[in-house]
Amino acid sequence: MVHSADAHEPHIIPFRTNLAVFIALMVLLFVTVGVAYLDLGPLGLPVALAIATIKAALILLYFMHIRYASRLQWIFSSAAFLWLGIMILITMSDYLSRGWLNVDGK
Amino acid sequence: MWNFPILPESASSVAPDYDFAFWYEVAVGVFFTLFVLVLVLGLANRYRRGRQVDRSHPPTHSLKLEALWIGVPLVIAMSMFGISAVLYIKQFSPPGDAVEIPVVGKQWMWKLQHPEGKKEINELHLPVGQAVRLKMISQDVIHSFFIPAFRVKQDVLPGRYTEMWFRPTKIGRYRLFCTEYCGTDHSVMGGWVEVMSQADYERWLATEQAGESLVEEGRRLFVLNHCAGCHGENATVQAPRLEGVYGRPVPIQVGDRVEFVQADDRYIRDSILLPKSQVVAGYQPIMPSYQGQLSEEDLLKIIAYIKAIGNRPAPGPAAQPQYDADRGIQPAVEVPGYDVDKPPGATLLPEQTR
Amino acid sequence: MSDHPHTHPAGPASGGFAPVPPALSQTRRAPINYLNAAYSVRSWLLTLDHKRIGLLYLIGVTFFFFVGGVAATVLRLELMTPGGDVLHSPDAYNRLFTMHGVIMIFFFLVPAIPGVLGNFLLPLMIGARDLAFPRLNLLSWYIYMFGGTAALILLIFGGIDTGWTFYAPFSTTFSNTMVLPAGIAVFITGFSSILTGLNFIVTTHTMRAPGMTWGRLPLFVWAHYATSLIMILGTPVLAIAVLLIGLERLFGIGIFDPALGGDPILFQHLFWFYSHPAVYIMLLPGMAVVNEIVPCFTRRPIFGYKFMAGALLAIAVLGFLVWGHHMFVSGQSMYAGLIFSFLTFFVAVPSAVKVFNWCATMYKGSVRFETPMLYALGFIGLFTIGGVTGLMLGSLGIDVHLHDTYFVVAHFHYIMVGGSIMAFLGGIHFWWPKISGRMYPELWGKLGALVIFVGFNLTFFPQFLLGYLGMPRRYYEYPGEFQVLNVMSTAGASILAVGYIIPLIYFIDSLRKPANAGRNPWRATGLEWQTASPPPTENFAVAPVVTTPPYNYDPAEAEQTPWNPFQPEQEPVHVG
Amino acid sequence: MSVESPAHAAAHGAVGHEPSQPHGNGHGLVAHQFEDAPQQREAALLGMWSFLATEVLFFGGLITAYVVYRWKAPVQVAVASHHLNVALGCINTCVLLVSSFLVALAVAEAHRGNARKVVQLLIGTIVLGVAFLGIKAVEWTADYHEGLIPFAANWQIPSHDLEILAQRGIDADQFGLYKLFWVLYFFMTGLHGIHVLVGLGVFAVVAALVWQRRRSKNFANLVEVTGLYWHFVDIVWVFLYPLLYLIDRHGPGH
Repeated sequence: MVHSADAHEPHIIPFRTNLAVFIALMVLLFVTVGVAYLDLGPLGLPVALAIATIKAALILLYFMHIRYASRLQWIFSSAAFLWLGIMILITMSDYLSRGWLNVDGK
Repeated sequence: MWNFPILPESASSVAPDYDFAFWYEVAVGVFFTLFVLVLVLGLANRYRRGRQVDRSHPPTHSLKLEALWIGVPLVIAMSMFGISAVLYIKQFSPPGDAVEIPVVGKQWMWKLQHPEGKKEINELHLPVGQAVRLKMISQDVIHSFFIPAFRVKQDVLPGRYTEMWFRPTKIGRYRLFCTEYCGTDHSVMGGWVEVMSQADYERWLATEQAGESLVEEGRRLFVLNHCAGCHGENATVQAPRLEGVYGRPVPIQVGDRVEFVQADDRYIRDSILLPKSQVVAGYQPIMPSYQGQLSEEDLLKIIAYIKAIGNRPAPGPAAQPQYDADRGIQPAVEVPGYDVDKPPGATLLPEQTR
Repeated sequence: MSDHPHTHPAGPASGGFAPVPPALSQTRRAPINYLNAAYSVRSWLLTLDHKRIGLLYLIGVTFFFFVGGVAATVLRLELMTPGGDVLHSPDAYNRLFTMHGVIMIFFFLVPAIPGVLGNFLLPLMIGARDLAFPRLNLLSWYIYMFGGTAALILLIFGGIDTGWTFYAPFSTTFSNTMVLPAGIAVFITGFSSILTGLNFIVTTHTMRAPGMTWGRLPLFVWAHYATSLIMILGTPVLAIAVLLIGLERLFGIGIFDPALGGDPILFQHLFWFYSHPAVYIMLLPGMAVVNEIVPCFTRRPIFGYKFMAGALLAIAVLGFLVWGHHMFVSGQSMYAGLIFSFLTFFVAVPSAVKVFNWCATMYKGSVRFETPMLYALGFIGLFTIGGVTGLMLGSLGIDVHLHDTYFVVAHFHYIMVGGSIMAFLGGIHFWWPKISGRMYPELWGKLGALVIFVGFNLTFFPQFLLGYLGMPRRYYEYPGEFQVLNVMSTAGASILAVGYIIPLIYFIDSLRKPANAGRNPWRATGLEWQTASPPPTENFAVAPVVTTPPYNYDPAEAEQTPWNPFQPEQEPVHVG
Repeated sequence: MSVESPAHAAAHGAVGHEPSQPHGNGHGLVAHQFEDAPQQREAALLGMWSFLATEVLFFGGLITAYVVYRWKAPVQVAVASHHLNVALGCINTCVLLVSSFLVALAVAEAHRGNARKVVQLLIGTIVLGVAFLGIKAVEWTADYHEGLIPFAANWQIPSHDLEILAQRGIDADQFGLYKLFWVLYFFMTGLHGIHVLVGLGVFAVVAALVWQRRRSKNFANLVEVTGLYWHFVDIVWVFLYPLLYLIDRHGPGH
């Protein structure tokens, strides 16, 4: 029987950790709103996405116990985002490379 | 009844290359299938129950064998990929001398028109040996222009030009199909491509009532729809002259920067349907939109006309705005004409709506 | 539990068959099993037992197979003549081929093997009492049947004429058939596939019997694990694509309609992101069945177990990178086409590995040719033809001529009918004694397999030629020069139809006979063959502990032992 | 694979487990198909994670459409998105983050077994969820009055945007690209809103169940699994907010 360490004695996250993560999330929220009002030019989107990814990672690791959970849950959660990346990346490879050839429709 | 064809005719310049690649892949396929067949039947027969044969210590794994039948199929697969990729690039790289024929796909018919002006429905008469480049668009759903004898096919999309080329090499009558499901009469939306000798083709051109050529018809539409009123010679309204414009970069004002966009079919079609987008720098967006008034065929004719006057020398400087690197766009003023072909620092906008 | 390979536990029968623990005192009365545990309709419709849900799926799947089959027969009759002489209207034909496509794919091929054999056997093979979430399992059957009946009613009362691919802008603006209800039915049925996949993944991870390490899992379980990965990661994208088509029709907005600012190619990307992996959802369970049949009927451990398991996962993962090879001539850019074609050739390698490993499994085996083995050999042969023609369609230049012609129709029928359905029938024959406790008639079995094999090839091989000649697919009327090949195809289709009716008849007929097939007629080594057949509701009288590697057969010993699977077991063993 | 019946199993007789009655073993009830509680908990968590994977890809389809559309018409997206109220969006994000925080505390309390605190925290989460939907309703009615709902009858492109776009050399209703932003905006936030609504319903049921099982303390798994779902809904909004609301907010004319 495969038992992950976590399953025996579910890890209880202390209040302090939860609070610290929550505060970090709120700070990052105001950072991302603030950044949006700066003129970063083409960097605007990547920075916004980076901050959003950090916030998502915080929620995943602490609020969703991934940090203390078995490697299996770690793989399950990251696989979904990896597939989303595959879909967006390869679909965009079609749109970005249109018109390179000066042949309509190719 | 029994003289039905097994193999399609090979009647275009790319067909022999296609057939070579096709039969190579069929050969690989047949080889693998026979190999598996022989392997299975041989082993099954040799080791069937009841035969006295050595069955001691059956091997259950062998890295060498696994590497063999991963490596060999991969190498053969890459060769198939290489050959077919080269063929694909050849199938979609039109030569310079190709005659351009606009094709409009509409629910359940093909409308084609020769440069000389002759219009055809579901039929295409072509001189042998002359490369043809089809510029295709659909008025409703996705269709697909397919001529099996030429081994070429390209989906025809609504709202976007797609292109296909071939060079017929054999005189004859070849079938044309629509191969992207498009509704009720998808199966009858086809016809014929008639490849004739050059003489027959000219005789055919002459016999039918000699309609106006594509360019003349385009010019007639250009006048009929009051385009000439603004873009013509004695235009009172301040609009860019269209001589010498086709295929060259056109300066447009985007915010405070001036960018250049290639004046190709897409740009002209967009400018006719949605004139207030990508206006030429130095002009006001006053042109009315022709959305809904011009059919796809008329658009193609007007574009053909603008393309024809595209190689006329640029007109006198009077009507052209002067673009100067440091002083930016100047309104049209008496200044020697600027050189359309080599504008400084041309940054082409990405082809967004392609 | 040390892993000591090739031990031969003492026991009369060969093939690593352990002595049956004298668990149940088998009295004269028929032992309690999952079939005779309860007879009320309520006990069947509200069952949580994975075996009964497997049978419920079998009934639903068989029903939809024959509905789709009737549609196929009428299509082939229509195509016997160049003109429209059977249906007399292109609209009827368009609705019919769409019905054939939708029913066969969403309501037979995707749920068949995982729903019937996967549900029934997965817990048995890993030594569990049931799947991880039995209630979810029953829910997925109800969702499947609800979606199925909804689609059937809708197809009868108007049907849809967009083809199973729902391409925009035809499906969003130009088709005035019931596309929105059909989209909702497909959307709902998608959840049945998702929930089944979810159930299999969690069960495989958490509920394996002690000693059942990943290295000892039967390849059947590996294959269903890989299939479940695709079900989980692919089906939601089809759900959102079909939902957007429905919303477009409802609100008249244009995400995919170019006249309203959308892009039809975007729909094709979202659709094929699911639909290519979906063909592996239909194929991998077929490979699962063949992985079990071949070692049992060659009395030999499978060749290259690690590579076989790895190949299954590789197919599932790489399957997600290649969807663009359906769109080479659709206006997708040339560079994207190059990327997709390049990756498509990598997906072909694991399939080749599997075929060669199956062949190598016969080396030094003791091969016998009962019906399941005939179906497995049929699968290997026809799947190879399907695979190589798939390679041709995956190569850029060749696909330009062959795209959307009957070559494509022949290719995917070789994979689906020659592969998946052959494997499904082989699996039903192989595990019928375990499911029903009875054997099927062997001679009829072999006859049925032969008829199906001949009928299948006569139906679909001419279509390869039609494809190369350039006959497009989904054509109601076609030029006269294609008629002879179409007549051959229709002749083949009638033979195939007869071929499929034969197993239906003798399987139902076999239920009349007494359930005396015995615990393990094929002397197979799977855990499912260690328990009674039909198995008790809680699967194993005693929780099994696994000590030996999978497919622990020995061909030399198999030669000595008598082999008569069809001879009913004598009186049930009396133990005080 | 042969089976050796373990010695102890044979020793205490042959009768296997009674079918389908959950057998308790102290920590809480374990369904018949599981051996013990840790296995059941691991299965529940993996089950929810697999379901969340499907949700990621379900939203992923919409996000792919949004990415493609934003690449095709960046200027229209920027101009249209300036109609969205950043402040309300920010408040909404705070509301969801606080609710996520409460759920995290609820899960911790659930493992400690004090049902009263868990129920209080869950009720707090439900209140915040309703607040979130309330703010969304406020935003949408404002959009309705401005005529920005594409499938409503009173859809019209605000004149303010027409000038900005024309000034930037773009014809606002060029092929309806401007309108597409609002279509995608309402689809994404609508789908997210439905998931919030479903989350509230589930939390209400879970709170009732926790209160019902407060003595047997058999609710830790239940709360943890539903907590995972709620955190996922929060993560979706964490991505939606910058993608939809905060685009080129610095530019002129916003």
